[in-house]
Amino acid sequence: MNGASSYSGLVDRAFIFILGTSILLLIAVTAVMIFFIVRYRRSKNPNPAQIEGSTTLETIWTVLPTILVLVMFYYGWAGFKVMRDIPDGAMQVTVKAQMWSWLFEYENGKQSAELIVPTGRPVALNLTSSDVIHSFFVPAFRLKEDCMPGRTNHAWFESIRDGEYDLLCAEYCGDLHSAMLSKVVSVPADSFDAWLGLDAGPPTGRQLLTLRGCVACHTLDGKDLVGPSFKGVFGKTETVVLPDGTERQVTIDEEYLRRAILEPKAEIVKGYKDQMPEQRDLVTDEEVDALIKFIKGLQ
Amino acid sequence: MNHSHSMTHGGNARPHVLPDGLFVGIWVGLLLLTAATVSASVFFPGKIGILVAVLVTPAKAALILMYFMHLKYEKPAFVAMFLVAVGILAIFMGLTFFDYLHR
Amino acid sequence: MSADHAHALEAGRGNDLPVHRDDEGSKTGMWLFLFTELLLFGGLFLIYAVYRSMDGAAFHHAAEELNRTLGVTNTVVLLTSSLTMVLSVSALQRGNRSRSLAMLTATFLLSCCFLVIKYFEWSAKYHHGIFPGTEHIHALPAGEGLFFSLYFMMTGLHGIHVVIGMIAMAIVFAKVRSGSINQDRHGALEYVGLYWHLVDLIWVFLLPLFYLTN
Amino acid sequence: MAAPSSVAAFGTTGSYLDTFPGRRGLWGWLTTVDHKKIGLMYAAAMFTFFLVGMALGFLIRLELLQPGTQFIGPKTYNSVFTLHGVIMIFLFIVPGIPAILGNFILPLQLGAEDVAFPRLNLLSWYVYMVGAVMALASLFISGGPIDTGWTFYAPYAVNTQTNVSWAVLAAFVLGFSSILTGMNFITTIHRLRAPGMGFFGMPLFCWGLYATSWIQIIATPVVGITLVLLFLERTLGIGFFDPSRGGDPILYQHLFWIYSHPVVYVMILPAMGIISEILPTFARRTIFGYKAIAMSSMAIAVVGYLVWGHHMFTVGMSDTARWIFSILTFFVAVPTGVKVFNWMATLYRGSIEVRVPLLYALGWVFLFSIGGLTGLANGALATDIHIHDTAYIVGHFHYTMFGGAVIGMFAGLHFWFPKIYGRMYDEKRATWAWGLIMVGFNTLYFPMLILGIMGMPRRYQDYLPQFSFWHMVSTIGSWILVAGILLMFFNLLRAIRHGKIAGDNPWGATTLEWKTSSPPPLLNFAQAPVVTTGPYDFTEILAKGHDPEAKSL
Repeated sequence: MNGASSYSGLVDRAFIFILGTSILLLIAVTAVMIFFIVRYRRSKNPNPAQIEGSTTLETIWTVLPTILVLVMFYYGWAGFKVMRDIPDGAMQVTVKAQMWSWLFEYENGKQSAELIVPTGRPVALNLTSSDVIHSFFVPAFRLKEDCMPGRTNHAWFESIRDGEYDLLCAEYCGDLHSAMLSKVVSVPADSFDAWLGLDAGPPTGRQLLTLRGCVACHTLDGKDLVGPSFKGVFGKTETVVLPDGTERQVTIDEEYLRRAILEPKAEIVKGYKDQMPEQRDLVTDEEVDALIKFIKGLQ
Repeated sequence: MNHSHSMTHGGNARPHVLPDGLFVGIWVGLLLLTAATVSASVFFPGKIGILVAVLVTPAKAALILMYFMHLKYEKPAFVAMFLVAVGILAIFMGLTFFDYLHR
Repeated sequence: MSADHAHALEAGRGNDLPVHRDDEGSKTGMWLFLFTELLLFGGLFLIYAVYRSMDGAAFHHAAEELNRTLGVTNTVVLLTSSLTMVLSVSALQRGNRSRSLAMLTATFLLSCCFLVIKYFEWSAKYHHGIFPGTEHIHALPAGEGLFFSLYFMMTGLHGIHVVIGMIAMAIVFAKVRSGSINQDRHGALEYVGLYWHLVDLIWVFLLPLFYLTN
Repeated sequence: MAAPSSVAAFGTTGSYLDTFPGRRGLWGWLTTVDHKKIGLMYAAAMFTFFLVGMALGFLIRLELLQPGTQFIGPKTYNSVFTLHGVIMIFLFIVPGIPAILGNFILPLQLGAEDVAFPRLNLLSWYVYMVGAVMALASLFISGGPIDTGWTFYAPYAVNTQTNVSWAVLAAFVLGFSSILTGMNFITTIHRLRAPGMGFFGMPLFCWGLYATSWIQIIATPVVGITLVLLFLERTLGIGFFDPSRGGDPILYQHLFWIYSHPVVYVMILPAMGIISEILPTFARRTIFGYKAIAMSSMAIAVVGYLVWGHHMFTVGMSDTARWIFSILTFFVAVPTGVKVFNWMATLYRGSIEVRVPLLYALGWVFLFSIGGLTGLANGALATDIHIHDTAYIVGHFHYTMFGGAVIGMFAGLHFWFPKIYGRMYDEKRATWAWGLIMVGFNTLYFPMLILGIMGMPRRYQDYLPQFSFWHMVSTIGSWILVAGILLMFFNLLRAIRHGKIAGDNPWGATTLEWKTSSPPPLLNFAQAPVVTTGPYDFTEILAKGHDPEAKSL
């Protein structure tokens, strides 16, 4: 798989050196082993030599591997050092991971569920998480760094080729870990600037569902994932469970939807786990209205 | 069944009993050192208090280990094993701080 | 070959029947056990060191809540109990059983005293709402909350060890009195002593870390 | 000591497996303090758990046969891989070789009647069983099976509603059992070596156990307290690992790996000891570089304490800590390499008879070499960033833990089986099982290395289409491997009753356990052994022209 970041070549060089050496050593050990088994089989060599050891040999095969692994360390460190030196003036992107979606925030406040970047320009990432540990992993860039709750980790990359690259969560984060996928889309710098500057107005309800990660757990097509599907939910009557365990019937109207978004723990639809993060401080009133409007129309 | 005897070699010699006066002396020493740490932290709170605690506490520990716990009079192997255990604990702390002090 | 013999053979192994007695072996085992205790507390010491290095000021501030007088008193109590413990062992080694029992009783009473003081300390904190899981502690600045959590965890774990030590003392007391622990076979008393000194040793470190931090 | 002569006679002749009058059946086993019986009790419990863990692993592979959900959804899948890990690690591999083979063989190799603290040994078994029952109970008590992965990472393990609390307490209890066994073994080695056997006269399996026991004693308490704190974090909210209370989830990882890295050497060092027994026996020559192998075990144990940070290269540790842990990690490779070279040199100019235990040992060297060499890319920073938390790690981990520890245990089982039961298994069937295991193993785990380099993360219930081919290959490998393992167990179990009588020393081995009868008597030796030669001195065997009845394969 071809590397697509400015430092992927250095990483691949380390891979080739380390894995290449390893394969050679494995072949050598196996070959010697098989040769000895055949050459010194009992029928051919009934009288074994009792050799206790050899200080010279012990020294050689202590010193040589030490040198070899130090070279390996050097290659690994050399590639790593570049990864950690974030260039001055790199474009800053804040990565917000949550169960089980990604949100990317640019310096001008623009938000996106896919990481759109300009080819050939360094991008610095400030990685955070709002719940558990996630890990930002783009195999094509040879880049991985965890998103930790309560702190900001840093990483950077520079895409060297236009294209779409898989972005995966590499740290186990619960039910839909394997669905926590997104893309890095690398586009020419001028089209990126155009995209970034484009003011499309406030996001629509449909866009918000993606940006806020709602669709990680709630589908739009009637299938149930971790949470109930949005399709046809408006107007239904459901049994909900209150925090003290009592149950009651509600009709899903605008007021219920508003409560369910802002304080999901207050009334949980029966049969689902209490897993949804509170959105009270995460969405504005206008956004809630847009969301409700969209869900309402989804029949 | 004679071989069971061979395993008792050297294992059950009469113990080396220290005089009680020594223990009382150690106890007095421990109390004095405690007094030193406490007064340092009361009268010189901050750096000096901490410094005294850092110096005196291991000294107290050493007195307890060597005399109350008899380590001074055990075979060197015991001391070595003890140092290994403490050394590894120190390694755990030291290496962890390569992370926390350089963040 | 009777059933009794087989019983005796199996049951006696490692005790006294055909198998050897090895005091130094037992002592080795005891020390190894002490190392595991040391490392058990070591994990907590490590956490303490990390959080203190991250927010020392909060630790100093929170430590003012603790009662230094009680902490120091308990140190004196424990150090004294260590002395009576070691005197109990040496008395038995010299063959003076009644003195050994008296010293052991003194140790036991001192450890009771330690626990009573500890109880008053903890319950005072508890009444002020300072206890893991309370609203009050969650409202404190993060560093102070961690300090109190560490305080309860470390003194709590230490307290559990004190209780275990007291149970062990009670058992060896009965055995010394019955004579199954005696001048020639004093190992068990000695090992309880070692354990008790370790409990004391750990407290020696807890004192400056919690009570003398401000 | 004046024991009645009939008792003494019973203890030194006959077989430890004979029932004592008055102590029959299950009760006789459950109250025994005989290290050999305790070893077999561990074997019964642990191999049961191993088969359960294997079934769970088999399920994981079936689910991953193709992209999309086959038959278990994400929630179930997460519990299945967690249980697979918890059972295999905490109930099987960590305590496995010391508890089963160590218990059985160590006192015999030292020429002792038993371990230093026989009753403590039985207590360890009960503590282990309590831990195991707690672990199993956690599946059914409120909350349901844990879904955190065997690492219990905070804050996920703090937040999840599944029953983590019971599981971590179970792991704590199991750790306590390991500690007791470790204490017992160290004391045994220090105090109960036969007259004439110095530290450097011990067989190398004893050295492996010695190094292992030290790790168990020093490292286990750290994870013990960490897991207790995780429990209290869930119940009381003490905040140590909770970022909203100022805690640091990375500190949990430090504490966890301070134990869990050294503990991989708990799994691997005794296996290395087993290989060091088997190679000289079948090459019929003394081991090459005895001291180098013994000392490298200790070196691995020590350096193993210094390298835990390489599990954390992507968590946001300081860059300084990252490169320091990287360079320290590479130093573990050196003593490991020294061992492999010495083993190769032991085959040089030997008189090699290829029989089942040797086949396992050679297969072990091959698999473990892959495991060790694939570890190099994890130690190097640039490469580890890419393969961290991917299927590559899973592959590497299984090559070392399964290929290393478990195949080593299988080697030891086939080596000492005739000593344990006095009977020999069917060697032809054993060879077939070995072949299936080797082929299945590599078909199962090698594709994982490739997948990881391609960018396939671990613990994924579903995956992108570009990964399908290698996943399918891997799943097919799991079928072959399971067939091989089942055949192996069938063969061994059958041989307990139906195997040919093996003789006291069927392989022509030199260490003390082969100088007593098979199976050994209750007190191990009719005559107290006195050691006058090194552990691998074949003079006597060669002089006798020892030629066991079974022919070379």
